Amino acid sequence: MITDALTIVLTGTGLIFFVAGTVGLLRFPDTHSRLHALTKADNLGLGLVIAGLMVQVPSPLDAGKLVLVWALAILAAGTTAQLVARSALKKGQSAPDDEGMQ
Amino acid sequence: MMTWASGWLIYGLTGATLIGLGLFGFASHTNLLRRILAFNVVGSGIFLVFGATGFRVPELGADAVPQALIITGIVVALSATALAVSLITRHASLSGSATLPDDDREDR
Amino acid sequence: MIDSLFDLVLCALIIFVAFAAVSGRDLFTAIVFFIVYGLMVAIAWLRLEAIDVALAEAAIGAGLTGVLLLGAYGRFKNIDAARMGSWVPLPVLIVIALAATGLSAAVGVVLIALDPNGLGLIPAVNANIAQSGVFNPVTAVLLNFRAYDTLLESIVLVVALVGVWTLADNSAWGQRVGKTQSVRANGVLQSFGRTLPPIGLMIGIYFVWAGSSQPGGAFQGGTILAAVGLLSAMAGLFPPPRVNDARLRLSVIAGPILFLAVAIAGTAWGGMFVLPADLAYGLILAIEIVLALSIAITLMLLVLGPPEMTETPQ
Amino acid sequence: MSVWFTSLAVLLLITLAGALIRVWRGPAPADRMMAAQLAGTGGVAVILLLAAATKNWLMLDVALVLALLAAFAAVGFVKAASRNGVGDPEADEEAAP
Repeated sequence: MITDALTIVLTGTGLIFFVAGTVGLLRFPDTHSRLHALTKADNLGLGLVIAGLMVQVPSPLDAGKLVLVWALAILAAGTTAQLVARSALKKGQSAPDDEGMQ
Repeated sequence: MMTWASGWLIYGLTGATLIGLGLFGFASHTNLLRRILAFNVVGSGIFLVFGATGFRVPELGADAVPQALIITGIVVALSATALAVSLITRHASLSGSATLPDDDREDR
Repeated sequence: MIDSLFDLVLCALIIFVAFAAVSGRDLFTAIVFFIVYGLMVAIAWLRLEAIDVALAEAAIGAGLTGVLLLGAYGRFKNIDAARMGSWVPLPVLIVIALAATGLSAAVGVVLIALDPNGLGLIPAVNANIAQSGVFNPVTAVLLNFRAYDTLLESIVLVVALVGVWTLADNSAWGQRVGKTQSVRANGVLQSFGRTLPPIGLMIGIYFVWAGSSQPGGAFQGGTILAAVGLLSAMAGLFPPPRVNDARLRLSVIAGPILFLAVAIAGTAWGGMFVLPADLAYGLILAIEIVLALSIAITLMLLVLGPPEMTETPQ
Repeated sequence: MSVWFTSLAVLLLITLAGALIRVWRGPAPADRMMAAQLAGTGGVAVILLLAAATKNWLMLDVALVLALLAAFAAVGFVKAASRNGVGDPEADEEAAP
């Protein structure tokens, strides 16, 4: 019962962070502030969901997989944010943002 | 009437919609890369229709034969896409165009 | 109730994303939507309890196809906008839209007319799984019951690679595949390219090994290994191999050759691909391991493209 | 608990739809790419919740694959956006001070 309550609180809070990240993504004015908002929110959200599920999984192997998913997600988010931000910065200096190709 | 609420049919009909959407995209663009992309949508729509038919009785789980053929299909679709992308980039580097000669706006 | 709601929301999202991918404003947007599309379809496969397919879709849709299309996009940068293509004329567009709607409707009608209690080949697979040598029915179909398909598929991969390589410029023949990657030494990308492969290698091998009893197998594992190799190459960690490297060519065809050899050896037991039940597990495992390696290398080479090196990497 | 997990997954899918609006609107390619990244992380969370809802923990393997390949699209993107199509933003910074 207590583990279920813990799961509900953690996963529910996780969802709130996902919503916050999406709101930031939609409302913030420019590319770099949007990037800033979202890399924090979605990783916290995923982390909370994973923490909530940790008490539910039946085996240590599954718990290990959950931890690995989070570790990989953080690694990917950090790398992505760095690379995309640098790429966007460069673009901002040399060319207008919206250079769609069709 | 229960069938309308059952999961497999929802996914099957989604697959049917994707086939149409992909066909539309394939024929409506002259950009070759966009055509490849649309073609992949057609492919995954067919896979989804096929896979959904293997899940008509959820109590028994998913039919393994469609699953195996779909996995084969996904890998073949990737290799076909890779070949097509190579053809297109080669064509583009030789002709300076992302479309077939007949579709090139400058040629009309 | 809530399950049906999930299915409906997911399917609506899939259709929206597919629509955006085929009719998005510009090529780049279309590609990004297509990457998201692969993710959504992978979730759909989970809802259909096809975990094996979801694994393949996730690895290929989210990993390899995205990199492939974005790479092609990068090469289209020098094409002037007027030659990037456009929509076909409106009257043609209307005809296409009608035809496409008709096709979708026809497939839909067929689906609705289908026997909702049809069992397909589930009983046949269940009746024979004990003789297949493995416990995962999907692996049993891939490497035993319908091994013909899988053998031909592994050959299709080799043929596609030959096709890609024939597109190389004469001057580039004998060079390394793909373009010379320029990456800052010890930069973000290269550090990432160093960190991920050990984990990816472990996960890929896990899938190949686990495939006999649970979702996974040569294709799913091989695709992940291909993605890991591709990342290392893109991070400039190792120079891509030369097209005329004999070891490379051997590793590309090793899987199909072993597969074919086992198929022919089956004639001793009564026909092509007849695997004796007591040897089936060992044979399937051997094929899986070698095939996964060949698939990994072939897929990586397919995404890297034909050789077009302009300089030798330092 | 199953109903809770599935409900969360539905809400998460709807949140993802919000992120997709940013993919559609852009305006910068980086915006679209980052929104797709958020959709990817959300998709991983949806799969985890589905695994919990159905108690089919083998689904975690799919989440594992998606998390492993989460940065691939971004790597492909910065490569395509770099000057020669095969570099990276840092190498470009060095080449053009």
